Amino acid sequence: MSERIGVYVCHCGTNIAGKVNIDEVVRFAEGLAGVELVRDYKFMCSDPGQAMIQKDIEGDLIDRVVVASCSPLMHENTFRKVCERCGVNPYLFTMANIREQCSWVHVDMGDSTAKAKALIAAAVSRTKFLEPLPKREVSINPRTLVIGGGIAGIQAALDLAEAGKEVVLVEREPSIGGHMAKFDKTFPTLDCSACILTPRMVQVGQHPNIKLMTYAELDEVNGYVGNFTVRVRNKARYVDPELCNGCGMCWEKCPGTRVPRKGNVHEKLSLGPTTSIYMPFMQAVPAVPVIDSGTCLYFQKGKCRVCESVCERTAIKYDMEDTFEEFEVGNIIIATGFRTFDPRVIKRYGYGALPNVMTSLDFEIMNCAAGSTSGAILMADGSEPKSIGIVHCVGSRDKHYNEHCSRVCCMYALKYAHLIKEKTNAEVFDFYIDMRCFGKGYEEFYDRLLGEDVRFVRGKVAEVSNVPVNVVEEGKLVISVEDTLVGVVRRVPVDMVVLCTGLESSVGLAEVATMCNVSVGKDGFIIEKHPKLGPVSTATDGVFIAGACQSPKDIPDTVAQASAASSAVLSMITRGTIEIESATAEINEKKCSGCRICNNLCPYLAITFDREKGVSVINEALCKGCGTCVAACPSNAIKAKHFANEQIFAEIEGLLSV
Amino acid sequence: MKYTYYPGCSVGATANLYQDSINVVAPKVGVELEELQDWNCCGATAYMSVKELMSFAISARNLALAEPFHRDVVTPCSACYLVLNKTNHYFAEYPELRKKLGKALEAGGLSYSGNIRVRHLLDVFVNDVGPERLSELATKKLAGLRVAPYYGCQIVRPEEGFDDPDEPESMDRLIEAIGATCVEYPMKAKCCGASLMGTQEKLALKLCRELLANAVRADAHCIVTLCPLCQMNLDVYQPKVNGLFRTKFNIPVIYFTQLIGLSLGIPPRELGLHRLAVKMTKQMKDVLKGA
Amino acid sequence: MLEKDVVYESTLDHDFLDEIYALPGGQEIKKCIQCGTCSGSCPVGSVMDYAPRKIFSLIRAGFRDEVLSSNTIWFCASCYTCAVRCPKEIKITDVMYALKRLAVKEGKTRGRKAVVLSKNFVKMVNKYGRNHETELMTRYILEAELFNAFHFIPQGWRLFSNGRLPLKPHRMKNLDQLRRILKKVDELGEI
Amino acid sequence: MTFEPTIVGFLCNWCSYTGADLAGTSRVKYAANVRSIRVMCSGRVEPTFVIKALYEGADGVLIAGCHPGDCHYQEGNYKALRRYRLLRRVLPEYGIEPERVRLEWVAASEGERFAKVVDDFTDQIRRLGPLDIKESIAQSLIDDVVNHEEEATKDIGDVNEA
Repeated sequence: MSERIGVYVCHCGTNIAGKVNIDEVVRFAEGLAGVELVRDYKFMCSDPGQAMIQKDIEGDLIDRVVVASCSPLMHENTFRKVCERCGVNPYLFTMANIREQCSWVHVDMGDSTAKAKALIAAAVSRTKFLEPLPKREVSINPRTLVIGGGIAGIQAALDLAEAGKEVVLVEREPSIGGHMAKFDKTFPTLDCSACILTPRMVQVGQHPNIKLMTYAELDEVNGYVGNFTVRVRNKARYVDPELCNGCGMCWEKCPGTRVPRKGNVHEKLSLGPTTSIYMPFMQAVPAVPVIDSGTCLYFQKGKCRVCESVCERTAIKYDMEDTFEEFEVGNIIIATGFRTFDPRVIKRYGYGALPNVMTSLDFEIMNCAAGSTSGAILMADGSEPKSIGIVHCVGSRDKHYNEHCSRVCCMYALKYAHLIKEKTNAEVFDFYIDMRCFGKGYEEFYDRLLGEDVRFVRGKVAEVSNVPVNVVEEGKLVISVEDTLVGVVRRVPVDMVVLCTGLESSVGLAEVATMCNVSVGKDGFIIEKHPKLGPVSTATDGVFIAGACQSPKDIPDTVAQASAASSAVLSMITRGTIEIESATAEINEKKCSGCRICNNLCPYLAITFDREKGVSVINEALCKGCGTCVAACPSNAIKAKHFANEQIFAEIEGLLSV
Repeated sequence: MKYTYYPGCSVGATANLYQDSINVVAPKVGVELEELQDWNCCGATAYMSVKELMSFAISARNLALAEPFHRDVVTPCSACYLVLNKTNHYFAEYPELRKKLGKALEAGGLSYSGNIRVRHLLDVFVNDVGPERLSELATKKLAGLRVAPYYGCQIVRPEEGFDDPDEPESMDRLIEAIGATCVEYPMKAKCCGASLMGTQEKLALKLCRELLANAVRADAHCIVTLCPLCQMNLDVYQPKVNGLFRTKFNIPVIYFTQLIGLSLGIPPRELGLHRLAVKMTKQMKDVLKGA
Repeated sequence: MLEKDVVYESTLDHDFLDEIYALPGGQEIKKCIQCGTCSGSCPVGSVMDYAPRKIFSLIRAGFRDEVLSSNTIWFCASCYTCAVRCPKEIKITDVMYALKRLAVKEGKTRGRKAVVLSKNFVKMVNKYGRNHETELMTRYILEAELFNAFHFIPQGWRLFSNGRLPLKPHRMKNLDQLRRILKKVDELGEI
Repeated sequence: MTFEPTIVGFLCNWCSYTGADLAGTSRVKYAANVRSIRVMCSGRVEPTFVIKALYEGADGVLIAGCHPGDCHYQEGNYKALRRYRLLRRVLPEYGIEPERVRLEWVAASEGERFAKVVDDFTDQIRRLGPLDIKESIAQSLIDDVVNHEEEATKDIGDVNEA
């Protein structure tokens, strides 16, 4: 063979050179068949590094390239572009990963050097068999799907819509607004959540470029970057949004109960009407109620129809069924937000068993001026508490539940402490492990609270019980905790306990992620393309993320990420086209026996059977190059371009030649 | 349902009333216990405090002896349950330990491959016999009897066991199944002081006082437990608690097998109830009679 | 002692943490975030010289003597409450066992009654293969509580009179096998 | 000196290769015996690749793909599992311990797990000792598995077994 391969060994500063003997590797590579020249450099990815390759190609010294440096997931594209720039087909390039999978993970220099040699020999051996592949470009549909209508989805949708691009915004709840719509005040500025959110919700509802689909769920995603087909399920809300004018007559008269009316103050907490036909809260967008068929008397017992009889617009439709709609979109932004940890599993904190132990979400709703207590902080029996304990890190920073820090709890705990001080005369105890106040104005807020006579106790609460050991504790909730700064165990009797529950990925995120072909980490959140340099993109082109679906976030960070995601999408749309992998599969008609085994194997239905010719055919536009069909073909008729058998065999040989 | 039975040292002595009740109750509910021949002490907490590998080794000997029978090992003692189980877990978890234990057992002509499941007798009663079956068998429902279910610590900790480590409820279901009522007993999984009763008596007595006080406050007729050490501390030391704290506790502390025995109509004497230090109170007897 | 003078680094044992870390069950000890869940959950924490959390910070800082001579490790009743609650899943009870053994090894156990009990327990097991509660109690009282012996009489009587204190030990048969196993462990050395 | 085996790893691009990269970025240390080849999907790994690797001098082969349900290509990993089971069944007939081939699920987030899998597998192969197979055996093995391919594409039972 006459291939002339250039091998470039990167030191990556000391990242590689510190564990791999570069000189030895270079000498070794020089001896490999097909290798024309070997060079090493401190940082191959830098401009001078790239220029070295360029010079060698342009000087016609080499026509194929191997770079031994970091992971291809990091810089394969960088070097492919270098090749392309100087006229070498980018598929005639191979990367040997001697950093992530070699120098960084092995202790002994001899081991790392030996392994680096093997990896380079494999890359060289493989490169000899590579074939140039044509460039594949696809156009980008300018419409974007945004999944989730919380503040992240709202921000992203508005950014895109304002730029003149069409958006489909899908929200599974009856209204957009997400968690932010349940808050009364936001930290650290204490500005009114509704005041800043509601105008944006309204804007979304009215924007001509936004197709808003509430009470709807993503059902299926097909296609690829620039050309996704998505199917959305509209759940039956039993109210025709075209006819309804949101007058409220229906829920005023509805005899059904979604939220118990008889329970105590905490059991009855709600932002919207407690009836079976309801709006989640009064500023809902769209201002169209939904019937909760689980508690609706008509659905449960076949009798009632009160809402129908009082609706002057005849908007009630009991026979409504789920419907499906399909759209073509070019990009997808996942903005599904979070759910709060359910503390019932930590039995020693008593949530669900002891009255007056509540979660942060309960507490937010109780604080909300529009809620069932009109914003008053009350005990379950309706009286005002004289002391409240705020418990940090419930379900966060704990290997039994979530290892991650939920990031926002310290701050909202401080906000609670402030609100309690403002609204009641209660004594406030705040039990924290570490006070994490990292954002703009956050430390200042903590400083302010320190001056507001909140009793801060450093220690994770061991348990909350209702077993008194003295008279003072009778009838109280007793918090057992070590005051770690003093070094004593304290029993603190309080009237009410607020558990600062951590943030987890939202229900169904895993399903959405699977549909969109992105991965979730072990913490349950979506894995971004790169933790630092790719925080809004994912491993799947055309799928972006914004807000708490990536990790717990506060509102400013969420909004920033949403705008970043929409700008990434805009950049794609403006470009108009995108290059996609050329490594697809190809069937050799002469070899194909027409057995059709591959037809059913293809997950993308890219393989069909040509009856006339009696052979299977691959639709290249649909093929994603997984190679499953290739492996299965009994007559060896299918070739995985760029991952062909002879290429992999050569790689195996090279790998084992050292 | 046949099991390899590992009684542990206590039931041959201070907890012989536990064994009395197991002897008569187990066959009646279809639990066949075949005693492990020539078992040795599990090592409990004390051995572990002095020698670690030896402690695991003596514990492993029992598992090795049991393995050929391919049956679950069942023990009525919480400490034995914990120690045998822990040996099992660590045997699987730490290869280094596994290797050494293998060599040690080999010296005794034994081997263990880690395939034995260790269970507490309560687990067997709850999950193999089941509350439904017990309810059928209980000819004499204990209606009106108020019981404080006391689990103690070691049965639900530390390894992932068959019940919640903070709020266990499996025994509650058994008690309810035979017609008695479980009182609200938040102390159900708190520590009784265990062997501290020997070495730090006042401290242990204080812990026992809380346990007794809460049962009395909840209006329980008796405390039901499943651990020999818990039973001894709460029963035998009850007068001492009274002496030290000027309390007047007089609440019987019985084993769950004894309670079940009563519901099966077995005479108290056969259940070893006469061996209690704090005898069954008149009130309790009246309730039982009325039931 | 601790609070009264500046503590000079030269007086601390910086290898202590690694020593504990190397023990089985000690691996997570470096992950302690000093949250205090252990101390707050400990039924006997209030009477310990240092509650468990502080033991960890002392280990970390290298206060070897303070840790090994503390009553903490001997007051631990092995109830495992801390271990199941620890957010970092530190096997705290195991660490306490390890500290007990280290203290025994280094002879820092003067006046520790729990040591007397434990050692006698081991004697019982090595002698009979099983524990003989009656003899154990007697030995313990003679060694550790001789002047308090009368104190134990009522309980002893309550057990005895109810037939719960057998005078004869239950012996296992194949004691020889057990001893061979123990001898082998001795050769292998503790972990 | 103890025997240090050479192991070839086939890692799927989306989960396992990324997971292995994560082990790197987190600087988790593990045995240097596994040398990896990146494939787009574990479903691409043909039994012939495995046999080729064993014949060329590998003492063991590790195949790693996404967890069941997480495959980037929907279900390539199930196909990998089928082929793996087939291979494990055929290998002993040729005197090769089936334990020399292992299929593992390693997610993109499981850097530590990847390291653990490598260490564990390396240990296992160390215990099995070196492998030496003749070309004729390799060839008939390949013929054998190719003939079984159809069977390997048939329906599959419990996917969590591997």
